[in-house]
Amino acid sequence: MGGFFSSIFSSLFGTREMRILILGLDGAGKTTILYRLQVGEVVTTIPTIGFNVETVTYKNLKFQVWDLGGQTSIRPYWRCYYSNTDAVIYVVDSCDRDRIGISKSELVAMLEEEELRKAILVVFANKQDMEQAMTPSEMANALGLPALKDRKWQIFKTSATKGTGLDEAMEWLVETLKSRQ
Amino acid sequence: MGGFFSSIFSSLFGTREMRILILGLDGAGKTTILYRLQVGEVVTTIPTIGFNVETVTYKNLKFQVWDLGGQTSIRPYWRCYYSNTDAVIYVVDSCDRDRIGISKSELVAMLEEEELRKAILVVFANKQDMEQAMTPSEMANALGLPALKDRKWQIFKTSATKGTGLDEAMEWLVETLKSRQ
Amino acid sequence: NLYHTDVSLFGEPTEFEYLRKVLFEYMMGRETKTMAKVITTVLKFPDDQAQKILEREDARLMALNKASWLLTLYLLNKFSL
Amino acid sequence: NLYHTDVSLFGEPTEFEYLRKVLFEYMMGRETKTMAKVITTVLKFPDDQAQKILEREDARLMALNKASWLLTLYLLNKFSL
Ligand SMILES: Nc1nc2c(ncn2[C@@H]2O[C@H](COP(=O)(O)OP(=O)(O)OP(=O)(O)O)[C@@H](O)[C@H]2O)c(=O)[nH]1
Ligand SMILES: Nc1nc2c(ncn2[C@@H]2O[C@H](COP(=O)(O)OP(=O)(O)OP(=O)(O)O)[C@@H](O)[C@H]2O)c(=O)[nH]1
Ligand SMILES: [Mg+2]
Ligand SMILES: [Mg+2]
Repeated sequence: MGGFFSSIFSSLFGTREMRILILGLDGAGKTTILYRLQVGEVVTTIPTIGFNVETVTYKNLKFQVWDLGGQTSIRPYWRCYYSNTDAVIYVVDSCDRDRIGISKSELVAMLEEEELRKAILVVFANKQDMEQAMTPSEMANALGLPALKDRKWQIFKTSATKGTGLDEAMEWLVETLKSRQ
Repeated sequence: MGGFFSSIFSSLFGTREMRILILGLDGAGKTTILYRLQVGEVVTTIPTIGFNVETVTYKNLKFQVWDLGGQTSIRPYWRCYYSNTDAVIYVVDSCDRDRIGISKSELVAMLEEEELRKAILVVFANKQDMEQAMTPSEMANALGLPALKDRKWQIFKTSATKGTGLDEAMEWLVETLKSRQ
Repeated sequence: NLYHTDVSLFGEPTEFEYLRKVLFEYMMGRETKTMAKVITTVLKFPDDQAQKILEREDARLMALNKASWLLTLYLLNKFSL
Repeated sequence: NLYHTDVSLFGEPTEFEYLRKVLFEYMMGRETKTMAKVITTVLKFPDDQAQKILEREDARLMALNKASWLLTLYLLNKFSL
Protein backbone atom coordinates (compact mmCIF):
# COMPACT_ATOMS: atom_id res chain seq x y z
CA MET A 1 0.00 0.00 0.00
CA GLY A 2 3.05 2.26 0.23
CA GLY A 3 2.86 3.00 -3.45
CA PHE A 4 -0.83 3.69 -3.12
CA PHE A 5 -0.60 6.32 -0.42
CA SER A 6 2.53 7.87 -1.82
CA SER A 7 0.74 8.26 -5.12
CA ILE A 8 -2.19 9.90 -3.34
CA PHE A 9 0.11 12.32 -1.60
CA SER A 10 2.12 13.05 -4.69
CA SER A 11 -1.09 13.86 -6.53
CA LEU A 12 -2.18 16.01 -3.55
CA PHE A 13 1.03 17.96 -3.52
CA GLY A 14 1.62 18.00 -7.21
CA THR A 15 4.92 16.14 -7.43
CA ARG A 16 4.22 14.10 -10.52
CA GLU A 17 6.90 11.60 -11.47
CA MET A 18 8.62 12.51 -14.72
CA ARG A 19 8.42 9.95 -17.47
CA ILE A 20 11.58 9.19 -19.42
CA LEU A 21 12.09 6.73 -22.27
CA ILE A 22 15.45 5.18 -23.13
CA LEU A 23 15.46 4.31 -26.83
CA GLY A 24 18.04 3.22 -29.39
CA LEU A 25 19.06 0.24 -31.51
CA ASP A 26 19.64 -3.18 -29.95
CA GLY A 27 22.96 -3.51 -28.20
CA ALA A 28 23.44 0.25 -27.79
CA GLY A 29 23.61 -0.10 -24.01
CA LYS A 30 20.13 1.04 -22.90
CA THR A 31 19.59 -1.57 -20.20
CA THR A 32 23.12 -1.12 -18.90
CA ILE A 33 22.42 2.60 -18.62
CA LEU A 34 19.07 2.14 -16.85
CA TYR A 35 20.57 0.06 -14.07
CA ARG A 36 23.71 2.20 -13.89
CA LEU A 37 21.37 5.13 -13.19
CA GLN A 38 19.21 3.21 -10.75
CA VAL A 39 21.65 1.20 -8.67
CA GLY A 40 24.97 2.70 -9.77
CA GLU A 41 26.33 -0.64 -10.93
CA VAL A 42 27.03 -2.50 -14.16
CA VAL A 43 24.64 -5.43 -14.40
CA THR A 44 24.88 -8.32 -16.81
CA THR A 45 22.27 -7.84 -19.50
CA ILE A 46 20.50 -10.00 -22.05
CA PRO A 47 18.75 -8.53 -25.08
CA THR A 48 15.53 -6.91 -23.87
CA ILE A 49 12.45 -8.54 -25.38
CA GLY A 50 9.87 -6.28 -23.87
CA PHE A 51 10.95 -3.52 -21.52
CA ASN A 52 12.31 -2.67 -18.12
CA VAL A 53 10.72 0.07 -16.07
CA GLU A 54 12.26 1.44 -12.89
CA THR A 55 11.91 4.41 -10.61
CA VAL A 56 15.11 6.41 -10.60
CA THR A 57 15.73 9.17 -8.06
CA TYR A 58 18.14 11.90 -9.08
CA LYS A 59 18.67 15.06 -7.03
CA ASN A 60 15.44 14.54 -5.14
CA LEU A 61 13.48 14.24 -8.37
CA LYS A 62 11.70 10.99 -9.16
CA PHE A 63 11.66 9.60 -12.65
CA GLN A 64 9.79 6.68 -14.08
CA VAL A 65 12.33 5.39 -16.59
CA TRP A 66 11.35 2.99 -19.36
CA ASP A 67 14.01 1.03 -21.24
CA LEU A 68 12.47 -0.49 -24.38
CA GLY A 69 13.96 -3.38 -26.33
CA GLY A 70 15.58 -2.20 -29.57
CA GLN A 71 15.53 -5.24 -31.87
CA THR A 72 14.21 -4.64 -35.38
CA SER A 73 10.96 -6.61 -35.03
CA ILE A 74 9.83 -4.88 -31.86
CA ARG A 75 11.01 -1.34 -32.66
CA PRO A 76 7.67 -0.51 -34.35
CA TYR A 77 6.02 -0.78 -30.93
CA TRP A 78 8.06 2.02 -29.33
CA ARG A 79 5.32 4.43 -30.33
CA CYS A 80 2.84 2.78 -27.99
CA TYR A 81 4.86 4.15 -25.08
CA TYR A 82 5.17 7.79 -26.18
CA SER A 83 2.19 9.35 -24.46
CA ASN A 84 3.02 11.73 -21.54
CA THR A 85 6.76 11.38 -22.04
CA ASP A 86 8.86 14.28 -20.71
CA ALA A 87 12.22 13.26 -22.15
CA VAL A 88 13.84 10.70 -24.43
CA ILE A 89 17.34 9.40 -23.80
CA TYR A 90 18.49 8.19 -27.22
CA VAL A 91 21.42 5.80 -26.90
CA VAL A 92 23.81 5.18 -29.80
CA ASP A 93 26.72 2.75 -29.92
CA SER A 94 29.57 5.07 -30.98
CA CYS A 95 31.42 2.17 -32.62
CA ASP A 96 28.52 0.92 -34.70
CA ARG A 97 29.24 2.98 -37.81
CA ASP A 98 27.46 0.48 -40.03
CA ARG A 99 24.11 1.15 -38.46
CA ILE A 100 24.34 4.87 -37.75
CA GLY A 101 22.03 5.43 -40.73
CA ILE A 102 19.38 3.12 -39.30
CA SER A 103 19.78 4.79 -35.93
CA LYS A 104 19.20 8.14 -37.61
CA SER A 105 16.05 7.10 -39.42
CA GLU A 106 14.56 5.62 -36.25
CA LEU A 107 15.34 8.87 -34.45
CA VAL A 108 13.80 10.98 -37.20
CA ALA A 109 10.63 8.87 -37.26
CA MET A 110 10.37 9.15 -33.50
CA LEU A 111 10.74 12.93 -33.46
CA GLU A 112 7.96 13.28 -35.99
CA GLU A 113 5.43 11.85 -33.58
CA GLU A 114 2.95 14.37 -32.23
CA GLU A 115 2.97 12.81 -28.76
CA LEU A 116 6.68 13.60 -28.39
CA ARG A 117 6.39 17.17 -29.62
CA LYS A 118 7.36 18.64 -26.26
CA ALA A 119 9.78 15.94 -25.16
CA ILE A 120 13.39 16.86 -24.46
CA LEU A 121 16.03 14.85 -26.34
CA VAL A 122 19.33 13.73 -24.82
CA VAL A 123 21.61 11.68 -27.05
CA PHE A 124 24.11 9.41 -25.34
CA ALA A 125 27.12 8.74 -27.60
CA ASN A 126 27.78 5.53 -25.69
CA LYS A 127 30.73 3.10 -25.54
CA GLN A 128 33.24 5.96 -25.57
CA ASP A 129 35.69 3.67 -23.79
CA MET A 130 36.25 1.88 -27.11
CA GLU A 131 39.03 2.95 -29.46
CA GLN A 132 37.20 3.51 -32.69
CA ALA A 133 34.40 5.53 -31.10
CA MET A 134 32.86 8.35 -33.12
CA THR A 135 33.21 11.77 -31.55
CA PRO A 136 30.05 13.50 -30.35
CA SER A 137 30.18 16.09 -33.11
CA GLU A 138 30.70 13.39 -35.72
CA MET A 139 27.68 11.57 -34.34
CA ALA A 140 25.55 14.69 -34.04
CA ASN A 141 26.10 15.33 -37.73
CA ALA A 142 25.44 11.71 -38.69
CA LEU A 143 22.15 11.85 -36.80
CA GLY A 144 21.19 15.21 -38.28
CA LEU A 145 20.85 16.86 -34.88
CA PRO A 146 21.94 20.36 -35.96
CA ALA A 147 18.99 20.52 -38.33
CA LEU A 148 16.41 19.87 -35.61
CA LYS A 149 13.77 22.56 -35.17
CA ASP A 150 11.70 23.33 -32.10
CA ARG A 151 13.52 20.80 -30.01
CA LYS A 152 15.57 21.09 -26.83
CA TRP A 153 18.43 18.66 -27.35
CA GLN A 154 21.96 17.92 -26.24
CA ILE A 155 24.53 15.18 -26.90
CA PHE A 156 26.92 13.68 -24.33
CA LYS A 157 29.71 11.16 -24.54
CA THR A 158 29.14 8.31 -22.15
CA SER A 159 30.47 4.94 -21.18
CA ALA A 160 27.84 2.98 -19.33
CA THR A 161 30.30 0.28 -18.32
CA LYS A 162 32.93 2.71 -17.00
CA GLY A 163 30.25 5.03 -15.67
CA THR A 164 31.65 8.17 -17.29
CA GLY A 165 29.57 11.02 -18.67
CA LEU A 166 26.26 9.89 -17.18
CA ASP A 167 26.26 12.42 -14.35
CA GLU A 168 26.83 15.35 -16.65
CA ALA A 169 24.06 14.21 -18.94
CA MET A 170 21.57 13.69 -16.13
CA GLU A 171 22.52 17.04 -14.65
CA TRP A 172 21.67 18.77 -17.91
CA LEU A 173 18.44 16.78 -18.24
CA VAL A 174 17.26 17.64 -14.74
CA GLU A 175 18.02 21.32 -15.13
CA THR A 176 16.29 21.45 -18.48
CA LEU A 177 13.23 19.65 -17.15
CA LYS A 178 13.06 21.97 -14.14
CA SER A 179 13.31 25.12 -16.24
CA ARG A 180 10.45 23.74 -18.31
CA GLN A 181 7.85 23.43 -15.62
CA MET B 1 -26.94 -2.50 -12.88
CA GLY B 2 -29.79 -4.98 -13.37
CA GLY B 3 -27.36 -7.82 -13.81
CA PHE B 4 -25.52 -6.72 -10.73
CA PHE B 5 -28.45 -6.74 -8.35
CA SER B 6 -30.00 -9.82 -9.84
CA SER B 7 -26.71 -11.60 -9.29
CA ILE B 8 -26.67 -10.41 -5.68
CA PHE B 9 -30.16 -11.68 -5.12
CA SER B 10 -29.55 -14.94 -6.86
CA SER B 11 -26.55 -15.50 -4.64
CA LEU B 12 -28.66 -14.53 -1.61
CA PHE B 13 -31.41 -16.94 -2.48
CA GLY B 14 -29.20 -19.64 -3.89
CA THR B 15 -30.48 -19.77 -7.45
CA ARG B 16 -27.17 -20.23 -9.22
CA GLU B 17 -27.33 -20.21 -13.00
CA MET B 18 -26.50 -23.60 -14.47
CA ARG B 19 -23.57 -23.72 -16.84
CA ILE B 20 -23.97 -25.68 -20.06
CA LEU B 21 -21.45 -26.20 -22.85
CA ILE B 22 -22.43 -27.00 -26.44
CA LEU B 23 -19.58 -28.94 -28.05
CA GLY B 24 -19.07 -30.89 -31.28
CA LEU B 25 -17.18 -30.76 -34.56
CA ASP B 26 -17.38 -27.72 -36.83
CA GLY B 27 -20.57 -27.55 -38.85
CA ALA B 28 -22.51 -29.87 -36.53
CA GLY B 29 -25.09 -27.17 -35.81
CA LYS B 30 -24.07 -25.88 -32.36
CA THR B 31 -24.61 -22.18 -33.00
CA THR B 32 -27.92 -22.89 -34.76
CA ILE B 33 -29.01 -24.83 -31.69
CA LEU B 34 -27.94 -22.14 -29.23
CA TYR B 35 -30.06 -19.47 -30.88
CA ARG B 36 -32.92 -21.85 -31.51
CA LEU B 37 -32.98 -22.43 -27.75
CA GLN B 38 -32.61 -18.78 -26.89
CA VAL B 39 -34.85 -16.96 -29.34
CA GLY B 40 -36.74 -19.88 -30.92
CA GLU B 41 -35.60 -19.01 -34.41
CA VAL B 42 -33.17 -20.22 -37.04
CA VAL B 43 -30.42 -17.64 -37.44
CA THR B 44 -27.87 -17.46 -40.23
CA THR B 45 -24.55 -18.64 -38.87
CA ILE B 46 -20.93 -18.31 -39.82
CA PRO B 47 -18.25 -20.66 -38.48
CA THR B 48 -17.61 -19.73 -34.86
CA ILE B 49 -14.05 -18.58 -34.27
CA GLY B 50 -14.27 -18.07 -30.57
CA PHE B 51 -17.55 -18.66 -28.78
CA ASN B 52 -21.06 -17.44 -28.19
CA VAL B 53 -22.44 -17.24 -24.69
CA GLU B 54 -26.09 -16.55 -23.94
CA THR B 55 -28.50 -16.80 -21.05
CA VAL B 56 -31.25 -19.26 -21.88
CA THR B 57 -34.36 -19.57 -19.73
CA TYR B 58 -36.16 -22.87 -19.82
CA LYS B 59 -39.03 -23.74 -17.48
CA ASN B 60 -38.09 -20.95 -15.11
CA LEU B 61 -34.55 -22.21 -14.87
CA LYS B 62 -31.71 -20.01 -16.06
CA PHE B 63 -28.79 -21.44 -17.95
CA GLN B 64 -25.58 -19.82 -19.04
CA VAL B 65 -25.01 -21.60 -22.34
CA TRP B 66 -21.62 -21.56 -24.07
CA ASP B 67 -21.32 -22.54 -27.73
CA LEU B 68 -17.64 -23.12 -28.57
CA GLY B 69 -16.20 -23.10 -32.07
CA GLY B 70 -15.45 -26.61 -33.29
CA GLN B 71 -12.74 -26.19 -35.93
CA THR B 72 -9.71 -28.47 -35.61
CA SER B 73 -7.19 -25.80 -34.63
CA ILE B 74 -9.26 -24.36 -31.81
CA ARG B 75 -10.74 -27.61 -30.44
CA PRO B 76 -7.77 -28.06 -28.06
CA TYR B 77 -8.98 -25.00 -26.17
CA TRP B 78 -12.37 -26.46 -25.23
CA ARG B 79 -10.81 -27.69 -22.01
CA CYS B 80 -10.24 -24.15 -20.78
CA TYR B 81 -14.01 -23.80 -20.44
CA TYR B 82 -14.77 -27.01 -18.49
CA SER B 83 -14.62 -25.79 -14.93
CA ASN B 84 -18.01 -25.64 -13.08
CA THR B 85 -19.90 -27.12 -16.01
CA ASP B 86 -23.17 -28.85 -15.14
CA ALA B 87 -23.96 -30.39 -18.50
CA VAL B 88 -22.52 -30.86 -21.97
CA ILE B 89 -24.68 -30.86 -25.08
CA TYR B 90 -22.64 -32.79 -27.62
CA VAL B 91 -23.83 -32.11 -31.16
CA VAL B 92 -23.15 -34.52 -34.00
CA ASP B 93 -24.03 -34.09 -37.67
CA SER B 94 -25.95 -37.32 -38.36
CA CYS B 95 -24.96 -37.24 -42.02
CA ASP B 96 -21.24 -36.78 -41.46
CA ARG B 97 -20.31 -40.46 -41.42
CA ASP B 98 -16.74 -39.69 -42.52
CA ARG B 99 -15.95 -37.85 -39.35
CA ILE B 100 -17.92 -39.83 -36.79
CA GLY B 101 -14.62 -41.41 -35.67
CA ILE B 102 -13.08 -37.98 -35.00
CA SER B 103 -16.24 -36.93 -33.23
CA LYS B 104 -15.94 -40.02 -31.04
CA SER B 105 -12.33 -39.41 -30.08
CA GLU B 106 -13.02 -35.79 -29.18
CA LEU B 107 -15.91 -36.97 -27.02
CA VAL B 108 -13.81 -39.62 -25.31
CA ALA B 109 -11.01 -37.15 -24.58
CA MET B 110 -13.51 -34.71 -23.17
CA LEU B 111 -15.14 -37.23 -20.87
CA GLU B 112 -11.78 -38.18 -19.42
CA GLU B 113 -11.31 -34.70 -17.98
CA GLU B 114 -11.57 -34.52 -14.22
CA GLU B 115 -13.41 -31.19 -14.32
CA LEU B 116 -16.29 -32.79 -16.23
CA ARG B 117 -16.54 -35.83 -13.96
CA LYS B 118 -19.98 -34.88 -12.69
CA ALA B 119 -21.31 -33.26 -15.87
CA ILE B 120 -24.40 -34.68 -17.54
CA LEU B 121 -24.06 -35.63 -21.20
CA VAL B 122 -26.80 -35.06 -23.78
CA VAL B 123 -25.97 -36.08 -27.34
CA PHE B 124 -27.91 -34.36 -30.13
CA ALA B 125 -28.02 -36.54 -33.25
CA ASN B 126 -28.60 -33.43 -35.34
CA LYS B 127 -29.71 -32.84 -38.95
CA GLN B 128 -32.29 -35.62 -38.76
CA ASP B 129 -34.22 -33.83 -41.48
CA MET B 130 -31.68 -35.12 -43.99
CA GLU B 131 -32.21 -38.38 -45.83
CA GLN B 132 -29.02 -40.26 -45.12
CA ALA B 133 -29.07 -39.48 -41.39
CA MET B 134 -27.74 -42.09 -38.98
CA THR B 135 -30.28 -43.38 -36.49
CA PRO B 136 -29.71 -42.55 -32.83
CA SER B 137 -28.83 -46.13 -31.94
CA GLU B 138 -26.39 -46.31 -34.83
CA MET B 139 -24.79 -43.12 -33.62
CA ALA B 140 -24.77 -44.15 -29.97
CA ASN B 141 -22.79 -47.22 -30.94
CA ALA B 142 -20.43 -45.31 -33.21
CA LEU B 143 -19.67 -42.94 -30.33
CA GLY B 144 -19.26 -45.76 -27.84
CA LEU B 145 -21.95 -44.40 -25.53
CA PRO B 146 -23.19 -47.79 -24.22
CA ALA B 147 -19.74 -48.42 -22.76
CA LEU B 148 -19.73 -45.23 -20.67
CA LYS B 149 -19.34 -45.72 -16.93
CA ASP B 150 -20.40 -43.38 -14.14
CA ARG B 151 -22.06 -41.00 -16.53
CA LYS B 152 -25.66 -39.81 -16.82
CA TRP B 153 -26.24 -39.61 -20.56
CA GLN B 154 -28.99 -39.68 -23.17
CA ILE B 155 -29.19 -39.30 -26.94
CA PHE B 156 -31.91 -37.46 -28.87
CA LYS B 157 -32.64 -37.00 -32.54
CA THR B 158 -32.89 -33.36 -33.42
CA SER B 159 -33.18 -30.99 -36.31
CA ALA B 160 -32.07 -27.55 -35.34
CA THR B 161 -33.37 -26.01 -38.55
CA LYS B 162 -36.80 -27.66 -38.33
CA GLY B 163 -36.86 -27.29 -34.57
CA THR B 164 -37.73 -30.90 -33.85
CA GLY B 165 -36.50 -32.90 -30.90
CA LEU B 166 -35.03 -29.98 -28.99
CA ASP B 167 -37.88 -29.71 -26.48
CA GLU B 168 -37.72 -33.36 -25.53
CA ALA B 169 -33.98 -33.15 -25.07
CA MET B 170 -34.13 -30.01 -22.93
CA GLU B 171 -36.96 -31.52 -20.89
CA TRP B 172 -34.81 -34.53 -20.06
CA LEU B 173 -31.83 -32.30 -19.29
CA VAL B 174 -33.78 -30.06 -16.93
CA GLU B 175 -35.32 -32.98 -15.06
CA THR B 176 -31.97 -34.68 -14.73
CA LEU B 177 -30.30 -31.53 -13.49
CA LYS B 178 -33.09 -30.94 -10.96
CA SER B 179 -32.93 -34.46 -9.59
CA ARG B 180 -29.20 -33.93 -9.14
CA GLN B 181 -29.30 -30.98 -6.81
CA ASN C 1 8.79 -13.30 -46.87
CA LEU C 2 5.68 -15.25 -46.09
CA TYR C 3 6.01 -15.16 -42.31
CA HIS C 4 5.39 -11.47 -42.09
CA THR C 5 2.09 -11.28 -43.90
CA ASP C 6 -0.98 -10.72 -41.83
CA VAL C 7 -2.62 -14.10 -41.81
CA SER C 8 0.48 -16.21 -41.32
CA LEU C 9 1.57 -14.25 -38.28
CA PHE C 10 0.12 -17.13 -36.30
CA GLY C 11 0.33 -20.88 -36.91
CA GLU C 12 -3.21 -20.83 -38.25
CA PRO C 13 -5.21 -17.75 -39.19
CA THR C 14 -8.06 -19.27 -37.20
CA GLU C 15 -5.96 -19.43 -34.07
CA PHE C 16 -4.92 -15.82 -34.46
CA GLU C 17 -8.50 -14.65 -34.85
CA TYR C 18 -9.53 -16.83 -31.93
CA LEU C 19 -6.91 -15.22 -29.70
CA ARG C 20 -8.07 -11.78 -30.67
CA LYS C 21 -11.69 -12.57 -29.92
CA VAL C 22 -10.90 -14.04 -26.51
CA LEU C 23 -8.50 -11.24 -25.64
CA PHE C 24 -11.06 -8.63 -26.59
CA GLU C 25 -13.60 -10.16 -24.20
CA TYR C 26 -10.95 -10.33 -21.48
CA MET C 27 -9.95 -6.72 -21.95
CA MET C 28 -13.58 -5.64 -21.86
CA GLY C 29 -13.87 -7.37 -18.48
CA ARG C 30 -16.17 -10.19 -19.51
CA GLU C 31 -15.80 -13.72 -18.11
CA THR C 32 -12.24 -12.85 -17.24
CA LYS C 33 -11.41 -16.05 -15.37
CA THR C 34 -12.27 -18.31 -18.28
CA MET C 35 -10.72 -15.96 -20.82
CA ALA C 36 -7.50 -15.84 -18.79
CA LYS C 37 -7.30 -19.63 -18.97
CA VAL C 38 -7.70 -19.60 -22.72
CA ILE C 39 -5.16 -16.84 -23.27
CA THR C 40 -2.45 -18.44 -21.16
CA THR C 41 -3.07 -21.74 -22.97
CA VAL C 42 -3.10 -20.35 -26.53
CA LEU C 43 0.08 -18.34 -25.90
CA LYS C 44 1.73 -21.17 -23.96
CA PHE C 45 2.60 -19.11 -20.92
CA PRO C 46 5.06 -20.83 -18.59
CA ASP C 47 3.21 -22.63 -15.77
CA ASP C 48 4.32 -20.28 -13.02
CA GLN C 49 3.14 -17.22 -14.90
CA ALA C 50 -0.18 -18.81 -15.79
CA GLN C 51 -0.72 -19.67 -12.15
CA LYS C 52 0.06 -16.16 -10.98
CA ILE C 53 -2.43 -14.76 -13.45
CA LEU C 54 -5.18 -17.15 -12.40
CA GLU C 55 -4.54 -16.50 -8.71
CA ARG C 56 -4.85 -12.79 -9.33
CA GLU C 57 -8.11 -13.39 -11.17
CA ASP C 58 -9.47 -15.35 -8.19
CA ALA C 59 -8.43 -12.62 -5.78
CA ARG C 60 -10.17 -10.03 -7.93
CA LEU C 61 -13.38 -12.01 -8.11
CA MET C 62 -13.34 -12.57 -4.35
CA ALA C 63 -12.82 -8.87 -3.65
CA LEU C 64 -15.69 -8.04 -5.97
CA ASN C 65 -17.93 -10.58 -4.27
CA LYS C 66 -17.06 -9.23 -0.88
CA ALA C 67 -17.77 -5.68 -1.97
CA SER C 68 -21.15 -6.63 -3.38
CA TRP C 69 -22.06 -8.46 -0.18
CA LEU C 70 -21.12 -5.48 1.93
CA LEU C 71 -23.19 -3.26 -0.30
CA THR C 72 -26.14 -5.63 0.00
CA LEU C 73 -25.91 -5.73 3.78
CA TYR C 74 -25.62 -1.96 3.89
CA LEU C 75 -28.71 -1.51 1.72
CA LEU C 76 -30.73 -4.08 3.66
CA ASN C 77 -29.78 -2.30 6.87
CA LYS C 78 -30.41 1.21 5.57
CA PHE C 79 -33.87 0.43 4.29
CA SER C 80 -34.60 -1.82 7.26
CA LEU C 81 -35.54 -4.74 5.06
CA ASN D 1 4.85 -28.66 -41.00
CA LEU D 2 6.96 -25.72 -39.94
CA TYR D 3 4.08 -23.39 -39.08
CA HIS D 4 3.00 -25.43 -36.12
CA THR D 5 6.24 -25.57 -34.21
CA ASP D 6 6.53 -23.46 -31.13
CA VAL D 7 8.78 -20.64 -32.23
CA SER D 8 7.29 -20.05 -35.65
CA LEU D 9 3.78 -19.69 -34.28
CA PHE D 10 4.38 -15.96 -34.63
CA GLY D 11 6.01 -14.03 -37.46
CA GLU D 12 9.15 -13.69 -35.39
CA PRO D 13 9.95 -15.60 -32.23
CA THR D 14 10.93 -12.24 -30.74
CA GLU D 15 7.53 -10.79 -31.42
CA PHE D 16 5.81 -13.74 -29.82
CA GLU D 17 7.92 -13.47 -26.68
CA TYR D 18 7.35 -9.73 -26.63
CA LEU D 19 3.60 -10.19 -26.73
CA ARG D 20 3.74 -12.67 -23.88
CA LYS D 21 5.80 -10.32 -21.73
CA VAL D 22 3.50 -7.36 -22.33
CA LEU D 23 0.38 -9.43 -21.84
CA PHE D 24 1.69 -10.83 -18.58
CA GLU D 25 2.22 -7.32 -17.23
CA TYR D 26 -1.26 -6.33 -18.40
CA MET D 27 -2.89 -9.33 -16.78
CA MET D 28 -1.05 -8.64 -13.53
CA GLY D 29 -2.55 -5.17 -13.57
CA ARG D 30 0.64 -3.21 -14.19
CA GLU D 31 0.74 -0.13 -16.45
CA THR D 32 -2.44 -1.39 -18.04
CA LYS D 33 -3.09 1.63 -20.25
CA THR D 34 0.28 1.44 -21.99
CA MET D 35 0.19 -2.35 -22.17
CA ALA D 36 -3.28 -2.21 -23.74
CA LYS D 37 -1.93 0.02 -26.47
CA VAL D 38 0.90 -2.38 -27.22
CA ILE D 39 -1.34 -5.45 -27.23
CA THR D 40 -3.91 -3.98 -29.59
CA THR D 41 -1.09 -2.86 -31.89
CA VAL D 42 0.85 -6.14 -31.93
CA LEU D 43 -2.31 -8.15 -32.57
CA LYS D 44 -3.65 -5.63 -35.08
CA PHE D 45 -7.03 -5.20 -33.44
CA PRO D 46 -9.57 -3.42 -35.64
CA ASP D 47 -9.67 0.31 -34.81
CA ASP D 48 -13.12 0.26 -33.24
CA GLN D 49 -12.20 -2.56 -30.87
CA ALA D 50 -8.90 -0.94 -29.92
CA GLN D 51 -10.73 2.26 -29.14
CA LYS D 52 -13.31 0.52 -26.97
CA ILE D 53 -10.54 -1.15 -25.01
CA LEU D 54 -8.66 2.10 -24.45
CA GLU D 55 -11.82 3.93 -23.43
CA ARG D 56 -12.55 1.24 -20.88
CA GLU D 57 -9.01 1.56 -19.57
CA ASP D 58 -9.47 5.31 -19.14
CA ALA D 59 -12.77 4.82 -17.35
CA ARG D 60 -11.16 2.31 -15.01
CA LEU D 61 -8.29 4.62 -14.19
CA MET D 62 -10.68 7.49 -13.56
CA ALA D 63 -12.84 5.41 -11.24
CA LEU D 64 -9.74 4.34 -9.33
CA ASN D 65 -8.57 7.92 -9.04
CA LYS D 66 -11.95 9.02 -7.79
CA ALA D 67 -12.05 6.26 -5.21
CA SER D 68 -8.61 7.11 -3.92
CA TRP D 69 -9.57 10.79 -3.63
CA LEU D 70 -12.70 9.94 -1.71
CA LEU D 71 -10.68 7.72 0.58
CA THR D 72 -8.15 10.49 1.12
CA LEU D 73 -10.83 13.04 1.95
CA TYR D 74 -12.49 10.57 4.31
CA LEU D 75 -9.21 9.90 6.11
CA LEU D 76 -8.33 13.58 6.34
CA ASN D 77 -11.75 14.26 7.79
CA LYS D 78 -11.77 11.35 10.19
CA PHE D 79 -8.42 12.19 11.70
CA SER D 80 -9.15 15.95 11.55
CA LEU D 81 -5.97 16.68 9.63
N1 LIG E 1 32.47 -1.25 -24.06
C1 LIG E 1 31.24 -0.89 -23.69
N2 LIG E 1 30.26 -1.80 -23.70
C2 LIG E 1 29.02 -1.42 -23.31
C3 LIG E 1 28.74 -0.11 -22.90
N3 LIG E 1 27.42 -0.05 -22.58
C4 LIG E 1 26.92 -1.27 -22.79
N4 LIG E 1 27.86 -2.11 -23.23
C5 LIG E 1 27.72 -3.52 -23.56
O1 LIG E 1 26.90 -3.65 -24.72
C6 LIG E 1 26.12 -4.83 -24.67
C7 LIG E 1 24.65 -4.52 -24.87
O2 LIG E 1 24.19 -3.73 -23.79
P1 LIG E 1 22.64 -3.68 -23.37
O3 LIG E 1 22.53 -2.67 -22.28
O4 LIG E 1 22.10 -5.01 -23.12
O5 LIG E 1 22.01 -3.13 -24.74
P2 LIG E 1 20.51 -2.68 -25.02
O6 LIG E 1 20.57 -1.36 -25.70
O7 LIG E 1 19.69 -2.78 -23.79
O8 LIG E 1 20.03 -3.78 -26.11
P3 LIG E 1 18.54 -4.33 -26.40
O9 LIG E 1 17.97 -4.71 -25.07
O10 LIG E 1 18.69 -5.50 -27.31
O11 LIG E 1 17.79 -3.23 -27.07
C8 LIG E 1 26.42 -5.47 -23.31
O12 LIG E 1 27.38 -6.46 -23.46
C9 LIG E 1 26.98 -4.31 -22.50
O13 LIG E 1 27.86 -4.73 -21.49
C10 LIG E 1 29.81 0.83 -22.89
O14 LIG E 1 29.66 2.01 -22.55
N5 LIG E 1 31.04 0.38 -23.31
N1 LIG F 1 -30.25 -29.66 -42.65
C1 LIG F 1 -29.85 -29.19 -41.47
N2 LIG F 1 -28.89 -28.26 -41.43
C2 LIG F 1 -28.51 -27.79 -40.20
C3 LIG F 1 -29.08 -28.26 -39.01
N3 LIG F 1 -28.50 -27.62 -37.97
C4 LIG F 1 -27.60 -26.77 -38.51
N4 LIG F 1 -27.59 -26.88 -39.84
C5 LIG F 1 -26.75 -26.13 -40.78
O1 LIG F 1 -25.40 -26.55 -40.63
C6 LIG F 1 -24.53 -25.45 -40.89
C7 LIG F 1 -23.56 -25.25 -39.73
O2 LIG F 1 -24.30 -24.87 -38.58
P1 LIG F 1 -23.64 -24.06 -37.37
O3 LIG F 1 -24.66 -23.95 -36.31
O4 LIG F 1 -22.97 -22.83 -37.83
O5 LIG F 1 -22.49 -25.10 -36.96
P2 LIG F 1 -21.50 -25.05 -35.70
O6 LIG F 1 -21.55 -26.37 -35.02
O7 LIG F 1 -21.80 -23.86 -34.87
O8 LIG F 1 -20.06 -24.88 -36.42
P3 LIG F 1 -18.72 -24.18 -35.84
O9 LIG F 1 -19.12 -22.84 -35.34
O10 LIG F 1 -17.77 -24.09 -36.99
O11 LIG F 1 -18.19 -25.08 -34.77
C8 LIG F 1 -25.41 -24.24 -41.14
O12 LIG F 1 -25.54 -24.04 -42.51
C9 LIG F 1 -26.73 -24.63 -40.52
O13 LIG F 1 -27.85 -24.02 -41.11
C10 LIG F 1 -30.11 -29.25 -39.11
O14 LIG F 1 -30.67 -29.73 -38.13
N5 LIG F 1 -30.44 -29.68 -40.36
MG1 LIG G 1 18.12 -3.93 -23.26
MG1 LIG H 1 -20.74 -22.17 -34.40
